[in-house]
Amino acid sequence: MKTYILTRVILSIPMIFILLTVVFVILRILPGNPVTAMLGPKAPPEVVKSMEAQLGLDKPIIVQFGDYIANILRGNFGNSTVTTLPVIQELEDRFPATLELTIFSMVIAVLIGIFFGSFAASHYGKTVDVMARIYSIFVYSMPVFWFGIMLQLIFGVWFKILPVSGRASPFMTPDNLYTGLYTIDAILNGQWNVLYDALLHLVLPSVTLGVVISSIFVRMVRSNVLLSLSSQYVISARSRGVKESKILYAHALKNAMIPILTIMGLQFALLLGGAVLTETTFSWPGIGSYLVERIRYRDFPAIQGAVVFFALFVVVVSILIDIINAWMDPRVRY
Amino acid sequence: MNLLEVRNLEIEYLTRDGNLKAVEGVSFSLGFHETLGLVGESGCGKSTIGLSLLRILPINARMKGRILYKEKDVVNLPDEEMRSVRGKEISMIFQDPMTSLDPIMRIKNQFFETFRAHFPKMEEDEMFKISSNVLKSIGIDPSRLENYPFEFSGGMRQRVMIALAIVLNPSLLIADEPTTSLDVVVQLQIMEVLKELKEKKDMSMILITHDLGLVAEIVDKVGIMYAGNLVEFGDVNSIYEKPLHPYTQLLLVSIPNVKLEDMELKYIKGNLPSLKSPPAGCKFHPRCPFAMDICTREDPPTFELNGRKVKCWLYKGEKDGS
Amino acid sequence: MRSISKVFVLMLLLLMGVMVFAASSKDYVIVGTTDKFTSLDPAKAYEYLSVNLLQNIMTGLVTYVPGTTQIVPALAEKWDISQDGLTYTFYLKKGLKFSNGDPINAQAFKFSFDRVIKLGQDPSFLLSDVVKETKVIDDTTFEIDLKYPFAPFINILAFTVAYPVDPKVYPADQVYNGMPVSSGPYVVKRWVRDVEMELAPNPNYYGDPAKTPTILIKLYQDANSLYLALLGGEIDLAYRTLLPQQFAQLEQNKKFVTYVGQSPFMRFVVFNVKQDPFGNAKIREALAYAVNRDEIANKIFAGQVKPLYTMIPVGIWGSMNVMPSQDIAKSVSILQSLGYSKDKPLNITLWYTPSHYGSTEADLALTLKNQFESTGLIKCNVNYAEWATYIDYWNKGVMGMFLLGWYPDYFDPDDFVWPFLQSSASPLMGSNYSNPTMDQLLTDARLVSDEPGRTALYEAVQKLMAKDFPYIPLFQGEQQIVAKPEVGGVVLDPVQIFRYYLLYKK
Amino acid sequence: MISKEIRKGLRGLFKDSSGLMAVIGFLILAFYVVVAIFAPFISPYNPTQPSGPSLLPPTISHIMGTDNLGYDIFSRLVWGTRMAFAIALIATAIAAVVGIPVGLLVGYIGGKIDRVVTMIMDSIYAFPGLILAIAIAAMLGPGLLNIAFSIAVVYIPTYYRVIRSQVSTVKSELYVDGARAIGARTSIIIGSYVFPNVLPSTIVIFSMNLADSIMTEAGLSFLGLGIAPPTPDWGYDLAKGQQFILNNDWWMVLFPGLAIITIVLGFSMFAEGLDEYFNPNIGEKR
Repeated sequence: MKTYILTRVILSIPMIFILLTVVFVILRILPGNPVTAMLGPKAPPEVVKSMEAQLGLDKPIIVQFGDYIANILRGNFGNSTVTTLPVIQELEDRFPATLELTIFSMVIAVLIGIFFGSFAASHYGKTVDVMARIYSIFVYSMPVFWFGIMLQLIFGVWFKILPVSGRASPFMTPDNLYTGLYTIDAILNGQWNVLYDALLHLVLPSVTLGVVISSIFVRMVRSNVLLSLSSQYVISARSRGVKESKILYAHALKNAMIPILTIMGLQFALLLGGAVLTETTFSWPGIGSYLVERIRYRDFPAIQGAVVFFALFVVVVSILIDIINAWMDPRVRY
Repeated sequence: MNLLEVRNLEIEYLTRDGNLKAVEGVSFSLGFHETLGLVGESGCGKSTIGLSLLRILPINARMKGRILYKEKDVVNLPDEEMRSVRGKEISMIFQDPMTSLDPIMRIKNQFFETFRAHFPKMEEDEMFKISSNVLKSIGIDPSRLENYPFEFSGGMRQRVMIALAIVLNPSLLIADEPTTSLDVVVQLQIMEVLKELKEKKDMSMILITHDLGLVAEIVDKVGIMYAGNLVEFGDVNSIYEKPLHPYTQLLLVSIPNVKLEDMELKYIKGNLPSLKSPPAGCKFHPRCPFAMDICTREDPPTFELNGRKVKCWLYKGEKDGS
Repeated sequence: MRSISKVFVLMLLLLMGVMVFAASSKDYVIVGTTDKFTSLDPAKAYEYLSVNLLQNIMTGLVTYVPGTTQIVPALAEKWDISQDGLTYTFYLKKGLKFSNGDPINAQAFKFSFDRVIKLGQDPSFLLSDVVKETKVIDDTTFEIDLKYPFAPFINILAFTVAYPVDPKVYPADQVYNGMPVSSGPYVVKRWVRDVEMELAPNPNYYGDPAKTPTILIKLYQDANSLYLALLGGEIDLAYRTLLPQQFAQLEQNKKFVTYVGQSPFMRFVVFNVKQDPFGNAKIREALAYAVNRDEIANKIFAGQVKPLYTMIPVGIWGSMNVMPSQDIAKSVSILQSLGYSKDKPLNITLWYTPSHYGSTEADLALTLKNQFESTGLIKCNVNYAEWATYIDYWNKGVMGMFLLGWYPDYFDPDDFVWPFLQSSASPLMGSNYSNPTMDQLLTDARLVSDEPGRTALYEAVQKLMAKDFPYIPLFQGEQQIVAKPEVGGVVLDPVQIFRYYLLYKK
Repeated sequence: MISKEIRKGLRGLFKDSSGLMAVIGFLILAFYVVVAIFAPFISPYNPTQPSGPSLLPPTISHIMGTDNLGYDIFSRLVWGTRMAFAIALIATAIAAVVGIPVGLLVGYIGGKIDRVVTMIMDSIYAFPGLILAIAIAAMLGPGLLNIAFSIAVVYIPTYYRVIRSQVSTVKSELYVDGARAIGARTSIIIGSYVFPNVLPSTIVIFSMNLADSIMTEAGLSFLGLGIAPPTPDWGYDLAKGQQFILNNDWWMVLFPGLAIITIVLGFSMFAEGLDEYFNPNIGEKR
């Protein structure tokens, strides 16, 4: 298992390198001048020059690329041109928000996907199944921000039962931040009202993102469970009188989970894309809204940092998922 | 009372391109402690019959007719009651041992879930004891209960499958081409195991196969299937000695140690007819060396001769005891 | 399955549970805003909220009397200005301390001024343009020498860029991003970036202590979130910026008190006179005649901005209306005289930036477009660029006609005309306008120190501008605050300092 | 003979849900195509100029109401159909035009180049598409082609992957067959073998990508990276509608949202239906 993890990590290095290159090409080769953006129109030319030198923008593009890769390897994403803070620190500050949102959304999407998808598969051709298919195709067609806005309108404006923006009410942030995840920190601090408040704030954003992503999960779980329901070991288990529910969950779903997890890993990129829109819709202070906000300032180090960060996030999650997969599958585990 | 009585069984598959008749008007019976061989080419409906006895056909299958197991009508039994029949009363082993075991579940748990399905209150110790004994009896070290299927060879897996099928002492074991996917040496070993079972256990068996020679030694009765029809049914010796249906005769030609003086054809021409648009009349007539005019027009009924059944116009008017 | 649905129902019930938090108390005031602040280093802070926060946690040599434009001593006790207007000498109050106990002395001022100039950040030019040298005479005496006499200099000293920082904490050669060290009424107690900031009184502050022990500033990402937070009782006061329609609705809402005040913030169209066809003053004039400011003010801003007919906003001395009101006929006749017709219309592009000036910006551009096109002789396209690109574009002269806003750095007419009309400054504004007569008038106005004399000069400046039309002023903003009725101490200030330390709950 | 085949095909289409889905999807798309073509005749007002009072709820004269500047929402949606199609088609076409030849070429050449290009494509494929599009769009600035290009980059790998794998398969088959010995040029053979083989899946991908790119465009518009107003654009209208959501001006959010949903629904139903029709579904085997 250890060698497996090691190999998997090593195998992802070229991919990370390519992703970094793609980001570099997009941000540096395309037009736009970050220095005037940083210093404003009133900056004297000599300050502009020195800033260009400081950012290394006066060097040949190859050298810039080398510096860029070297800096990222060192964990140095440069300093934000808007706040002058190290980008890595800003990303660290905002990452927990994104992580919390993606975790909750993923949980919702996975729950909907597994229950609805396997239920549909086990009732192939019945009403539930048709409903699941309509659900998944309809939800897929829904722009995530539109769905978010609608939920805001219904639960925040009409019924006024759920908060529509931010992560916490005033004075409702956890006293001590350990993980940055408000829910976890609230539990660690034993602040139950803070936990409740954090959960309330999570409901709409994570339902929005979770439901939209669940479309693919429902479809995926359904077809994979159908596939494993038609496999020989299911027929064999059935021939021994094993209960249908047991067959569905212990055999079909468990076996289907391996391909499902793999595809979920691929869909994680989609989840992050949706997270950008969701964070913007719900004023969620995560990396997605950070990216959108900094694009307005053309804060190059920040944009680059956020995009690189997303790329790394995707790679890390895909490695994790492969490891979980390997762990679930005895054929790889041994 | 017979253990199993199948009457006018009809099975259809619904597909996008039309319906497909897999089994047509099949009737036969099986006594206690009796072994039946169901023989035919692949796609003739013999496996479908096997699945239908447990009512585990694919969901696009439609079943008509009666299957009486110990006087209970399998076709109309409530789902839960049917489930309690599976594995405990009737159980089945399948063609491909490689895929018939859940690849990510320990063997032990596949045994345990079988127990739990029927005896929810059984203690794990007891389950473990019984499974160990059964495995041992079939030539597998009980310590391997902890293993995953991929850690077994094909023949071993088929043994495990057999052990799983008989662990609850069913009265009827259906073996659906249990040796097809195994190599010859292992095939014989598995047949030995089945033979032993037949001798030691108070169990009836249905062996589904395309290889008449393989089962000849252990079966008591033989049913020959062709294109969804049971074309001949009788006890094994009389069929071997004097096959009635032309198809049976052709099948027997290919078995080296069976002598057949009158036959000249050494192989069966043509293919199984399409089940979606079968030929009119007798399904076998396009390939039949003795096809008559009537065969192309009318499907023959089943004629009874000396306690044997045959579905062929050649035997119209022949009387019992001739 | 059944147990799962039970859990689900339970969860739903839980969610339906009433969510009333943050019970009202007199100990704190929660302020909500959609503004962002990026840096609390006086050498870097330049956008509104950064500056405004600094104005509550720090102070300078001089300050304004709340609610007026009158300059009074703050950290300085008094000051002298030399006859030639080149040397300013400040005598500091005795025993001044930063919130961390370090002394506020002349050395700290020298360090801070030199640092601002050295760092060269956004606001640096305010000092670097005029300050020649700073000197420590003794611990409490601080001298500033100017490059040239500059009448509004004292106003610059009231701005955040001239606030002292603790030399022991703030690095001399880079921007400081840690917790600020205060010299003003409040200290920053807690700071969750991009989420909220908690202020507590500064025990070492020289002046009257803050009225409320805790101010919480909550940052919202858009007007809707702010509006909902206000309606939901999450915040006590909303300052900058609700949508015009939302503010209009709140004015009707009896649960809230709205405050409206003048603001020197102004919006205008810039012409790049180096780009065709805008080099032609006649074309600029024709466009100026097509603008209907009342329609803009009423339709887009629900009457919450005031039409502006000059570059010096109302409320700043010297302001006089010089621009024409809408006169389509006049506009048409100018265009016709230039040879434009229905078949051969004037083709122009109007640029705007979508987020820097709030979400109404596209509407503003579209309304102007429609007004121009109502002449029938103009075909106007609309294009946009994000703020950073926008700056780049105007520096490079990409845009010929674009929307811009101006928020003064110091409250003197000079700051509303010099940067726009003086020939060396106007390229930075993207206009490139140059007129020797104008340059002379502007320079004279800086040198003259009596107000009547300067007023006359600025009137001449405005009249000349209304001949050349390098800009079309559109409107000036208004300061808006919505608060719960129990919040007191809301002071709307002509110089736009919002003072948290005066707020209290009744 | 042919008509009989067609009739059989049609009967097949309606026999089960996947065929029906494709047909419904097709009808939705046909509807929008008609709307796009006849936009000048359908839309009652000029979509780029105010045509009534501000923030008018749906009435008979403005059946979907007006926005805050008095633009008729219905007219904007009708004309916006053109923009939706234009961007989606251009983006998807660019992606196909780049992805397909590269896939063909790389699959044909094979070897190291194949491995490198495939890894690059896989990496882009793994990248969060919207974030990639945001970054590119932000750098390029507004404009129809810029937006289309940003979206196209995201979808190049989808074409590449399908084509390349197909070419490799065909190529290995060709070697086995020794078809080259006959004298036919490999490239021609590949062309004539590959295209019929990948055509069904390419159509499905194309349709899927059209749906996706409409969503992505709406997302970019929502984030303020779309096309400059007053060009009618659904994403822009929707983003604008969100500003007024608290005034209960629901029509500004509902109708543009429904427009996007239905057209995406059309494309994805069409795609999914076709997909299942071409690759009959596994459920029947059970």
